[in-house]
Amino acid sequence: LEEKLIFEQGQPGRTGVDLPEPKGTKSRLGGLDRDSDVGLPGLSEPQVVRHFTRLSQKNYGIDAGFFPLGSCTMKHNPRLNEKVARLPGLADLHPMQPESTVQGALELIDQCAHWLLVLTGMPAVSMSPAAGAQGELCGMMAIRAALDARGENRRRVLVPESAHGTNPATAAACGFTVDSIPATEDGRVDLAAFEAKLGDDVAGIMLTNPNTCGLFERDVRKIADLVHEAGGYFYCDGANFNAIVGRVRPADLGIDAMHINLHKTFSTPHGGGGPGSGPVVFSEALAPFAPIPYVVKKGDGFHLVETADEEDGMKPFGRLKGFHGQMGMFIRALTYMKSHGADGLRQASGDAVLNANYLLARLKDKLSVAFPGYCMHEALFDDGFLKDTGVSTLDLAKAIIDEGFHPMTMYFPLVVHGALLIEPTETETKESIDQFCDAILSLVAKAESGDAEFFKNAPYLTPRRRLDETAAARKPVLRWKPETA
Amino acid sequence: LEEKLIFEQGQPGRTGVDLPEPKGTKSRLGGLDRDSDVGLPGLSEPQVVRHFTRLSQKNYGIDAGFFPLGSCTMKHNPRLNEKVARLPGLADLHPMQPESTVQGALELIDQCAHWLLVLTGMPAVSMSPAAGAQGELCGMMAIRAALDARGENRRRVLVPESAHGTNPATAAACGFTVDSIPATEDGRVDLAAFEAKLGDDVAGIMLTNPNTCGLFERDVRKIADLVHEAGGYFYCDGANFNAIVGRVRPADLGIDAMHINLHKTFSTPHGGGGPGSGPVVFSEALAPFAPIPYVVKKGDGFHLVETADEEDGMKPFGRLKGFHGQMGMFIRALTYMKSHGADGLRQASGDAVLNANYLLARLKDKLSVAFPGYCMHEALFDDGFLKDTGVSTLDLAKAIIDEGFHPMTMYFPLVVHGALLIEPTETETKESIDQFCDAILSLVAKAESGDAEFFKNAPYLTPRRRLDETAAARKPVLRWKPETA
Amino acid sequence: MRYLPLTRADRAAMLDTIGASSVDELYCDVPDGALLDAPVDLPSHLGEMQVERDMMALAAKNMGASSVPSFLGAGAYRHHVPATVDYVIQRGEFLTAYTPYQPEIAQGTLQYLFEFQTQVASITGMDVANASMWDGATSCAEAVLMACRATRRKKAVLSGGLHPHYREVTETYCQYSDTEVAGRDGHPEHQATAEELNDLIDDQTACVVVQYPDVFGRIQDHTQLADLCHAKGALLVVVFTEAVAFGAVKSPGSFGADIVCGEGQSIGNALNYGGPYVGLFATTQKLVRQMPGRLCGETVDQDGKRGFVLTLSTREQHIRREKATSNICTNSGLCSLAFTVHMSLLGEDGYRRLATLNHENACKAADAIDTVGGASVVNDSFFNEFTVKLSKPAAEVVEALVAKDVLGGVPLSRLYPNRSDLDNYLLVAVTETNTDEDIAALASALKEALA
Amino acid sequence: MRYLPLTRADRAAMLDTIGASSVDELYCDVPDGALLDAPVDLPSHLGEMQVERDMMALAAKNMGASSVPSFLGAGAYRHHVPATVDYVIQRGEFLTAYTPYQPEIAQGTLQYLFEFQTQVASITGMDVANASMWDGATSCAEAVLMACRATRRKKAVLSGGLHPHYREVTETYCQYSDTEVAGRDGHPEHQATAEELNDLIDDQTACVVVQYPDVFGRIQDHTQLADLCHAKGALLVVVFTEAVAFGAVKSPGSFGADIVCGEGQSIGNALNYGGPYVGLFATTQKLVRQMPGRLCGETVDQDGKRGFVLTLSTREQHIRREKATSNICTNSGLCSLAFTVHMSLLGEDGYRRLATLNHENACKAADAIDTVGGASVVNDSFFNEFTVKLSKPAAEVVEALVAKDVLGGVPLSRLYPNRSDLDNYLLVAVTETNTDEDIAALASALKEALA
Repeated sequence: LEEKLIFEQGQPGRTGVDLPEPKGTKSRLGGLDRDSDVGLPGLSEPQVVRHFTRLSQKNYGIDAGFFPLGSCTMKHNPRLNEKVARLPGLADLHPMQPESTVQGALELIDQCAHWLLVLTGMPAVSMSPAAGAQGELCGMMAIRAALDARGENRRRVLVPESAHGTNPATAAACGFTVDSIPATEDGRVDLAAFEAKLGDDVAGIMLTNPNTCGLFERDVRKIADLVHEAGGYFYCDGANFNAIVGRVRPADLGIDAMHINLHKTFSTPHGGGGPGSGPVVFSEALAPFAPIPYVVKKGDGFHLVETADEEDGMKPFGRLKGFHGQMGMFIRALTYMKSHGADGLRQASGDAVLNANYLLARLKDKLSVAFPGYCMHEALFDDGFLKDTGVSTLDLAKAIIDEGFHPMTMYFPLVVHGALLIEPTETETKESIDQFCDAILSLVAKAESGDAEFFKNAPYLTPRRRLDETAAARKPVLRWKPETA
Repeated sequence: LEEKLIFEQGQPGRTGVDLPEPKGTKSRLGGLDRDSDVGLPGLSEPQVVRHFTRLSQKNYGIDAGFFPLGSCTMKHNPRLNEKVARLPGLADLHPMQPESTVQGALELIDQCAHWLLVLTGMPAVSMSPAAGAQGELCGMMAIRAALDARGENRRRVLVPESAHGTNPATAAACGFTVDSIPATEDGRVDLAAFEAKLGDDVAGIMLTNPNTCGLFERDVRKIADLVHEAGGYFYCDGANFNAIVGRVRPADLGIDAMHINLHKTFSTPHGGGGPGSGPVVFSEALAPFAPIPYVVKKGDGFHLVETADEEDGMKPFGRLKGFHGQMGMFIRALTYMKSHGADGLRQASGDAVLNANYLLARLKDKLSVAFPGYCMHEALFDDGFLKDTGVSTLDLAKAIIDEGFHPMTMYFPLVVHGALLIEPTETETKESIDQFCDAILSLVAKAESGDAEFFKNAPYLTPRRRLDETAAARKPVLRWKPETA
Repeated sequence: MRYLPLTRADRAAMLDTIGASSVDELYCDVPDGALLDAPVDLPSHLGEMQVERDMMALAAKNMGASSVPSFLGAGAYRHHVPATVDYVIQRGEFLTAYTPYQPEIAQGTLQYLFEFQTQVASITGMDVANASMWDGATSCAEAVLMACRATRRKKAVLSGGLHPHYREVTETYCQYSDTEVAGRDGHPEHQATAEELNDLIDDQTACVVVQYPDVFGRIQDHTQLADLCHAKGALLVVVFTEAVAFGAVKSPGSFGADIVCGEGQSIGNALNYGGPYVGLFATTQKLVRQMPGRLCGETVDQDGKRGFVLTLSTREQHIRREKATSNICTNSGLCSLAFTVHMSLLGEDGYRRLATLNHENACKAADAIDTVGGASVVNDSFFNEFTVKLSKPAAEVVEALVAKDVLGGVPLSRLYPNRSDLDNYLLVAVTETNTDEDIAALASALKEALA
Repeated sequence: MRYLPLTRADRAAMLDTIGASSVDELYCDVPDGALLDAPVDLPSHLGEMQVERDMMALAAKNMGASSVPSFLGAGAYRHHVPATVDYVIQRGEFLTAYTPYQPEIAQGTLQYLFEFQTQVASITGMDVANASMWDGATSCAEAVLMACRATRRKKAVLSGGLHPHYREVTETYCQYSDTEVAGRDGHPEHQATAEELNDLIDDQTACVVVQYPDVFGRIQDHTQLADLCHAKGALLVVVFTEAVAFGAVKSPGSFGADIVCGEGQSIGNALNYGGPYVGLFATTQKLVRQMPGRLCGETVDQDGKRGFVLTLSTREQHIRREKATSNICTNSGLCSLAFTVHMSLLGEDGYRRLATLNHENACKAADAIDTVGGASVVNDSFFNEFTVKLSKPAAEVVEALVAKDVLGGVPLSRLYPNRSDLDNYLLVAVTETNTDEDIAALASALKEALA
């Protein structure tokens, strides 16, 4: 049975809610009373439940199976976190309640901040950013503000080629120009090239570490020293912080700012595209520029600073979103951190790295490893092993779907040809990694045997087969419209 | 991917819970400390979530689609009911708490009882029975107790051929013998046959109304009068009460006892096989024999009577279960009743009957209707229309599965050859009934066209195809056992 | 109404197809005067928010067992239920499914039932288990009836250590089937020996029923009793109310029990003020065809793949009618799922550790209570529940504790209202949910109440 | 640890396959001294029950907005969320999915996004909408940046009726991209006319931003302003904070708005102490390729069946890097699902009735407050929120109300800390969740506080 759009299922006069009859009060809407239909369909509650149940059945999630999407860190999302986030004393707080009525909430934010500070070794954190990308914005704006405060007009930001697309986009949004740094043969920043690009117009570097090739930047301290010597700041993209939590403190590497994706690192659910949360830790140098609002201890209680000029020594660069950050995500992340504890978090990052290296070891003879050595939390391959098979990275990934797995990340990072980036995460069993590796290896054997046609048409068993993305983009249909008679 | 049993997925040392380390207190277990393994597998929490998610994906429920299982009343299960049942002030009550700490719970039971009494018009109700079948037991035991109190040794119970299997099983469990009453050509009790069977050894009749053919027993009042004149009692199986709620009060039909399946009538979820709840309403004659415990008003509050001899005039026949009934189901049923209100309940039964008759009207020309006239909440067909096609009722039902629907009830009631009993319920839309009817009609056309082989092998698209039930019963494997080396 | 999708236009069109002029016409078989022409005298429909408020107001009139230190047991136990359990049982594919009579689209339900049966058989130490009963008390009654069928005898001997509700339900079930129920009164300070029970076994005795741990919390070895029963052709039925116990004590199967049954609420299920719960029922391979209730078995499908089906249904009422082994139909499906999920999370290590923690906490509480003047623990042995003798009537003391926001236990007078010799005894249960602060609060409140 | 499945044996076997002697060896690229050899100074792991207790203790230190009469708005509104909504968003297939980059196995997410986009476009009266932004404030900032891109101009005029947070966020986003932000201060007793705003529009003005209803609750027709903007080549951006309002008032699209954006929290989402929320963003067909954020579009699959995909991603950062329309990546997926489900339940009739009920309740509250000495409603028009002038500083009054267990509103001093002329104004929001008793409690508490 195909599932129609709600707009195709509704009937006028049907509804999924029972609301009291209005009394007919004379309206005070300034004469702007709505005088036409909105155009929404009417469905009963059972229809709505069935519709969204059926839609959900067309989705694949971590709960359904192995989801080794590299750089996305699709780890287990505990239900405890969901339960706690729905406690009425937490979910049902209005952001503008008087401070005296939300002391528990402020304490929770402070506790969450404390865990982040201890885990990173950094002195300050802004809890405000709505997601990782806004965290980057937060960090780069703080750098811009610090430069402005120094009266320096540095505008060039160095970004490795392998960076997430958000990095250059963020730098541009802060008025910086982006200068690419090439990678070495072994997938790290080319130190010489980097050093050559330094200069007094350099605002700083945006470096992902562990990087998007799944490798630890060996020279990270040297990079930090060099950029500092050159008068710039070191922004670290913390997207891969999950590989080193509890084992390496970013503060010990010399960074000035780093965002933390709570969903990747502390398992707030990705939810098919958010909500995220991207707190940013700061060095002493950048701490004063952190945006409003922020929580401070005050006497026995907690206080929320909502104005720029309230605290001595603080020079906030502004405000990043309405209200005080993604509270619902702080609750989940704190629940996750407390559940793991210092020992469990350390174990989690170690297991993540162990799982990735195990997968690498099992596949390295058949697939082409992009860079030598151990990886961190994800293993990167290029499409060399598919050469002459007529099968592309994409084809292989689509064939994996039919085996009951979510594909790995494809064609990212861009520094590798036809990249396959595989991140098992720590919550997978050895058995499921073995199953996945067995499936990959048999598909590779199949590809080598010359059955390219099979791959070109995969997947076969999904609710939809390959979709025509070109047609979608050429003449975009972005909404339902009633058929005109 | 096949989903293994948990016993095949576990690893020693793995666990899905974190419990504190025991302190090593010296045990006081009477020397019976467990000295061997239990034999349970160890799974992590992510494994458990994934396992049961995947299992659930092999199930079909009302949420997934049309579920017209006749006599089972698979109507929409509102999530509000689930939410309310989980309020800590209701879910988290211990059954042996002092009365002063559970006044809200007792009031809730009393409210639920009140709705049932008003809807049935009866003077008394026992909330105790754990499910419909125990409700029957409750009703028949009350009859037995009343007869015993009268000093009469009546042991014969009249049961129509079309009755649910629980009816005779219940009568037998109460020490009665069962005497079958035949049905008329139009699917009702044969009044003459019934009258002929009456006598001074007759304890009473167990009659389902509306009956299991989905028909209202036209002569129900005459039946009541006759059985009463003969000195017997009228037990009504209320399994189909949902067809007449808010429109006909059983009290007005002369019944002495009737159980109400809360899941069929008031939408507590069936849950793949329970839990149920089967309150029984009683006439004045039987009321004194209702089992303990029960709630009474006392001053400003409520009191739970837990002993047989506490209340004057009451002669409880005993106790049917531990504690006080299926509280969790009362909460859901009361939430459902309040949501509908008197008007909505009346509408619901009317819509259920309307939907069934619409389905009957749409199918009657192609399928063979078992009995003439309007039906109540379900439409009954026999397999006459499949004659000479080589397709059986079962085959047709299995083919329906592939169309995305749950099959109807098959081969019940037994009074009809190859019965198909279809109950759409009031929560289905006209559109979904139309879809179902279209699918049935096209399958019937296919059957008539002679493609019996197609039907014999249906279903094709399900997680499992037809299962070998004979093999299962011949040499039952009822549990997993470790492979012996 | 939000659950009812038919619109006025739908109704008109449908009546037209049917050829009826009104919905009332469809009720033409209802006798004169019995068809109501207006809603009954009850409130009208309400929106979700209003209903929720109504129900929350009722909830607010209760003292939740988790909101205060709570030590209630006597057949129902407060344990921590992991959030995963509640998530799983709310998934629509489980929640809104029917009994798995169409196995092709019910493998989810069937497979977990098979897992459930294996778990229950494992913890009880028996060969096989069924797919659940309504609760512990009805399981006990069904066990007695089954023993009578299996032995073709008509008498059951119930130990005094059996929970009074279980005894009452068993008596109720037996009273109309010519089955005699014998036994002796229990007492927390006298435990019947195997020999004493043996004296009650005669050649009409189908079974002896003992509870383990018993209702007063005591733990007794029933190996000798099993032998005595078997020597006289009777079955030994072992009943339990606390399924966590078997993580710490020897299984009833190890004694030679023939039927083991009891309450499964402790694993995965909330207190729910007494229901719904889940009856567990296990037996030996030999007796499997005498079992009541549903059974799920392994088989293969048309393509040779492993699958599961309900089996041996020739025992059941829908096939066998008045000759069925029981009239049970709907059982405790979703509660058994909760049990299965929780047990899967626990696993071998978690289950055993949970039991150990319960016992350790109970030891701690027993020691604390023993320091209170006017209170003394009478049990030599116990798992997570024991009986305390007080210097005052326990019901009064419990009320005094409520005033101090402590739910202190179940007075035996609540279970044995006609046994005034038990008025001063209090049954105290302690689980992993009780903190040290809870235990201290109990001891201190007891001290005040008994002063 | 319950989430971590690797056993000691697994780890040993895996290290063996890898050929490493320890997990530490895998971290060999970490600089000397930076690899910690022990856990950091934070507590150890805790069981589910302990964590839950910790978090419940924090929750208990708050006064829940649903536990007392509550009248807080100013950009976040308490509405009743049907139980169905929360059930749907917790289904693992939605909760644990990723951004739908593999459309073959993400049609569930994609189809609801298509439905979401259609719903947002419908209520705003616009041609198209995107698949969500982070919240209303960031949507507003993105709208200004988009207007600058579309017009190739570098100035935005913000009306004084714009929520101060929205203004601050917009200023923050603009400050490093050479975009000038102009505008005037707002005041609850003076509403800027179209002409006054027109004076601020020059040939570098990319857009004028107005809020509708505005932050003080007022409702103004912006048809004339749209015309004035368009005449000067600027765009009109209409911002909203209360998505329920469009069930009662004319849509911004009907004014000729070019971009309509705002907060969607009111539909389907809890208050969550300020986040996560869901930014709505709609525009005209003409401007669609300038939009920030994700877009879901209809297409067909290989077999010709209708399906949905993310589209026009050449606007986005992962393709276009520094030339992207925005750096937004993860948006508010699950919050937009909650919006879609709730909106589907409401439907045309429910949405409009909900709006009417909000307005009627607000009218009732306004009348009740007007009877209180020392308090007067300053709005001529409003939807479900209005400004009250008090005889005392509003912040003090609000604290006095807290003492009476009433959350009485948002003092303007909280939103405008540097505007002492606004100290005596209180913003009061009233929704369908406020009962007559709530309103009476507010009026009576206000009376006492102002006496």
